[in-house]
Amino acid sequence: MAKIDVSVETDDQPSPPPSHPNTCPSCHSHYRDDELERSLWVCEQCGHHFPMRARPRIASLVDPGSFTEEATDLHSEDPLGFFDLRPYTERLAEAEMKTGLADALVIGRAAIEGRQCELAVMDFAFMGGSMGSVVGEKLSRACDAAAEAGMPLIAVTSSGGARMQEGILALMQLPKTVAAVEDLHDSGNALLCVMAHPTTGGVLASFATLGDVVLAEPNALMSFAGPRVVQEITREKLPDDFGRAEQNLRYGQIDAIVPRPELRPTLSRLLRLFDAPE
Amino acid sequence: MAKIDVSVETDDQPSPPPSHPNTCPSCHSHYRDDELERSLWVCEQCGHHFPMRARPRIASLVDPGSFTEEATDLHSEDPLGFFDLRPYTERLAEAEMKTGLADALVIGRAAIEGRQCELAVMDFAFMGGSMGSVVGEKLSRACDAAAEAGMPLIAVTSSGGARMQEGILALMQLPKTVAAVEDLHDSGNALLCVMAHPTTGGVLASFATLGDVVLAEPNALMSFAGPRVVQEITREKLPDDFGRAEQNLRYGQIDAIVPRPELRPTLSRLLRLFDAPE
Amino acid sequence: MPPSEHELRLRERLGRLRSLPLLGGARISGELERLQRQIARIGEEATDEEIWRKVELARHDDRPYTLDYVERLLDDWFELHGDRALGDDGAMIAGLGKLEGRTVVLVGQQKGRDIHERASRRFGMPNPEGYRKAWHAMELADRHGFPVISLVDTPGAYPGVVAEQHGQGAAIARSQAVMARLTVPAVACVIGEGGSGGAIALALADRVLMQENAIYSVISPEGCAAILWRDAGQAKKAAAAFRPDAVHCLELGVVDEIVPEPHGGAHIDHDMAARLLGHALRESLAELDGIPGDDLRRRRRARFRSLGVFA
Amino acid sequence: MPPSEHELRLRERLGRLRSLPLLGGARISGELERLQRQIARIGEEATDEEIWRKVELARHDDRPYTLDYVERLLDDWFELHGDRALGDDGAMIAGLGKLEGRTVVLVGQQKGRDIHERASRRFGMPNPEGYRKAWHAMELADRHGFPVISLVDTPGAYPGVVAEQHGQGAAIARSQAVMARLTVPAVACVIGEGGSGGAIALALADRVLMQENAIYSVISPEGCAAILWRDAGQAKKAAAAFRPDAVHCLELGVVDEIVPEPHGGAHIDHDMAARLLGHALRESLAELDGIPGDDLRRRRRARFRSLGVFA
Ligand SMILES: [Zn+2]
Ligand SMILES: [Zn+2]
Repeated sequence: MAKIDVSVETDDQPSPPPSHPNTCPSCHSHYRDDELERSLWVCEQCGHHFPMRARPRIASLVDPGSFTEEATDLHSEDPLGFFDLRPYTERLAEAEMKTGLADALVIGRAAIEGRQCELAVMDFAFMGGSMGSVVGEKLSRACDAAAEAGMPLIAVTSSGGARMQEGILALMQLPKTVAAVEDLHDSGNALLCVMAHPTTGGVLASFATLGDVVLAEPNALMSFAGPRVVQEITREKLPDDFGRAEQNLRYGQIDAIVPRPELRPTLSRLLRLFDAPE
Repeated sequence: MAKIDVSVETDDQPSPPPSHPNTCPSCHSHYRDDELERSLWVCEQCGHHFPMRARPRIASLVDPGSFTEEATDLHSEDPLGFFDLRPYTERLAEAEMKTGLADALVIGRAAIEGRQCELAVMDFAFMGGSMGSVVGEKLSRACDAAAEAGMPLIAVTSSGGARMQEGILALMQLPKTVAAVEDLHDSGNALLCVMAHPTTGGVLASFATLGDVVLAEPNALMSFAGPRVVQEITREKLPDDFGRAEQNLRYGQIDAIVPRPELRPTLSRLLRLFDAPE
Repeated sequence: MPPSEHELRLRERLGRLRSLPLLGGARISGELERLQRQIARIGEEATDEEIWRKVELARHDDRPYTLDYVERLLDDWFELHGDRALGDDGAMIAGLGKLEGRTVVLVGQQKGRDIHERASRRFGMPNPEGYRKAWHAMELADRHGFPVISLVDTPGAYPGVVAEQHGQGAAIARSQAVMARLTVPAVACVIGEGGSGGAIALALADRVLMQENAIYSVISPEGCAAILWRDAGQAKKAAAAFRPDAVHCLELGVVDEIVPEPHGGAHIDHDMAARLLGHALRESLAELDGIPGDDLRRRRRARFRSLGVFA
Repeated sequence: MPPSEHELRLRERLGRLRSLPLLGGARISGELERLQRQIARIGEEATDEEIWRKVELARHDDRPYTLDYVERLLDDWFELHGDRALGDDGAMIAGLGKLEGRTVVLVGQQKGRDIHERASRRFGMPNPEGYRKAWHAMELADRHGFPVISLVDTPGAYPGVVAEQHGQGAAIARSQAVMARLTVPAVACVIGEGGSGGAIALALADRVLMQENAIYSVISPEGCAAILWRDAGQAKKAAAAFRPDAVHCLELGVVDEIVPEPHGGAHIDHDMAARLLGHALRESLAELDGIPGDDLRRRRRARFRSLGVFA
């Protein structure tokens, strides 16, 4: 039995990289940037959901001009002085350059079809959406902001898991976010989760699955252990939809699969149901 | 699809009757009454647990002389004027004659190895241990008695389910006993359940499975629907240990299988663990 | 039997009802009056033929099912799926919706309309996953202060090998326990077949309603007949013996109110049936408004703990 | 490196520790002192070799497992089986016992001693059923006011197809949520491998202890090496990079106290290891005595919410 742990896969790529990021890995249709943007990064031929960055995601969900970002000043430290192929600090700087984000989570206040909510949206492009101290802290603050303002928190996840480079402190972001969600629940406010491809490891094993309502995008991978690890340990042939949203729905793990174009109206409906303030 | 409901089997026989009640249906050893009494109605050859009546059961569990019976005066009414092959009132009278009991449940205060508890023991010989208004009321009172005295309630079950002859009021004994158990739990006191063969239908689907600790005797049948009904509806071949204690343990439904001779020391240990008063 | 004799027996029953312990506990005198009016409205006790007619109506292929009412009564319906453990049981519906502007959680068994759906919904007979889905939704309701509405329509819990392995009995017990703990208002209505444990799992509510042509019973007529006479064909005789009709359940205090159906039965006019049901649900919820959660829970438990007849 | 330099670095770290937000929240100054004493006792920071030695000791075949401690520390032990849903996971232990006369609920992963037991206990890697069993036992503890002790010893949650289908991630999350809600004292101790999510599922406690030669990490050294260098053989290098040893965890505020082991490691003397662990558990429980449940819960959440380093 291998001693390989399985909760973390921080590769930057959720799946084998396609020849070009604008080529659909499923049906090989190719799109221009503006076409993808118009279609919310959904392949118009086959429905494949391309990865969606945090800022366009927010823009696609909220009422224009309604988003006020919070905790923009938080940056990761390097508590371990971690060095693998490159120093962690260098990786952080590079990710910030590449994404224009301070870390893998953006939080803030927003309105959707006139209903207010707190919003927390992950960005896989920032170090594989991995959860370190900053993601944990921002998610916690988003819980508190929602609790204090008396409105639901909507979390859109996309993550390879805990951020290895922060070592055991990254693991501590699991109980940290769970504790924050429980504080939110005690305040009587809802957590609404939307899992985008992929939501794995430590994020799946903490706040992402604790939503009052749990949604997923079509074909999103939502497994605690990655397929590669499971394959390696069990030596079994994996089912075709291993860990995918469809399998999770069949096995009762989520409430609904919502295609991206329906996400905004669905969340709007949920905000009405959870009596979010207007 | 047959419209046959499945929660009730009030046959007086838990399994095909053996040639003689003192003959082991498993290994066909035959015992004298006094031999069975000495062995607590367990076959010394093969370990088969014969049915055990309520009074000897109580005597086998409690400290000598410590049992004080409660609610001895409760008798069933006949709210429906129910008549099948014979009037329900006649069946009741016959059962009382046969068993010396007023109904299928005996309750009272007792001590086990010096620790006090409330005790509720069913008797399958009284109309198949079926649960009507009297069983429901006595179980409820036992919950209250335990709550008031601040001690655990030990329930030993053996029942074919709800008592059909009391119609819908028999079904109402399920929520009635569940509500009573929740009152007991709110008082901070424990329910310890021991399921003897058979515990099926409405008793399984109410207080018997709500114990803080759930024990079963070896090979006890514990299924909501009887094997015959399941066979009839699904047309599948049933597994050999369908609904038996062993299957229930494997599937995580109970905490332990306790052979009858170990039951008294086990309950004594649990009373110590749940801080029953001395 | 001439109507006057029926009338007499009915009055006599009502008289008995007043003194029975089963009307003690949480019930208040104002309710007895409503009950009296209801009995008067229904008019007379059902004959054996009429009881059997109700069994047939309760099982009518065109009778509105849970989702038919959801569609007509709730805005912004959002269905919750899955038990967060093992599966998503099509025989059980759970979801959130707005009942006249107020968010409620609705749970209920769901029969299938066509052959395919009937199989996938297992004829409205839930597995343990179904009950787990329902209690998960009810716990959500409790967390957020949403009232719970449950619509009961099942021949019974599914009697399958795997259902037993996964703890069918315990699931039914636990579902009742969750309802016994709720601190939000809960209203149940038997809208078709209220079959045994599979039904009571969703019916430990503050108010239990029953549609005019629904049935509610400890065992199906066929099951009863099979046990008593070893002949499921004697179902009619069995039904006459234990009387699963709404009036009888009302008389026994098992249900609090009978919800009228369109003339001829709910299957004749789904829209009208939904309007009548919606009215009754809203009225019941209004009665429960403003009662503190602890009181609700205490009264709910007391209501069920008072049921039973003994000497 | 000469000891004096170690000493310096250690002092410097301790100094930093005092000002870091990760020591804010529930931690009080008395604890800093204890922490200081502990660091002084351990003496100096581990070298790469020493860290790897701890990884080996934490995984030592003869190291005492959960049931070895149960046997030595608890009277009247009664093991609870099953998750009341689906199965009884041998990789997880749950039960009731008396710790010096006081009833506690103990949960913990369990590795196997021989080949057969190793397979049946899946090398201490629980399935969702295991976590469900644990949280069922912890909810029992909460109902009855029994403190919870959890012993953490797992390479990680089991990475199986069926485990994923049954919601491994959600089970780990839910287990933490149950611990975050407890109103009874909870003390966790990492007694061997504290592997990632599989470990933290049982470690959201009021006090988190760690044995001297245990390891606690976000990922196994092999897993880390496989990702970083595509070579699991680089495990030693990986371990040196993220330092899963107890002193480092203590310095980061991730654990509150290091539990000493017999000289040479816990595997040398199970009885002595159990005595030392028992002492630490009782001391931690004593510190939590008398704190109202709501306060316990609030402080427990605050403790974990304070963990993390950012600017
Ligand atoms: Zn495509
Ligand atoms: Zn024998």
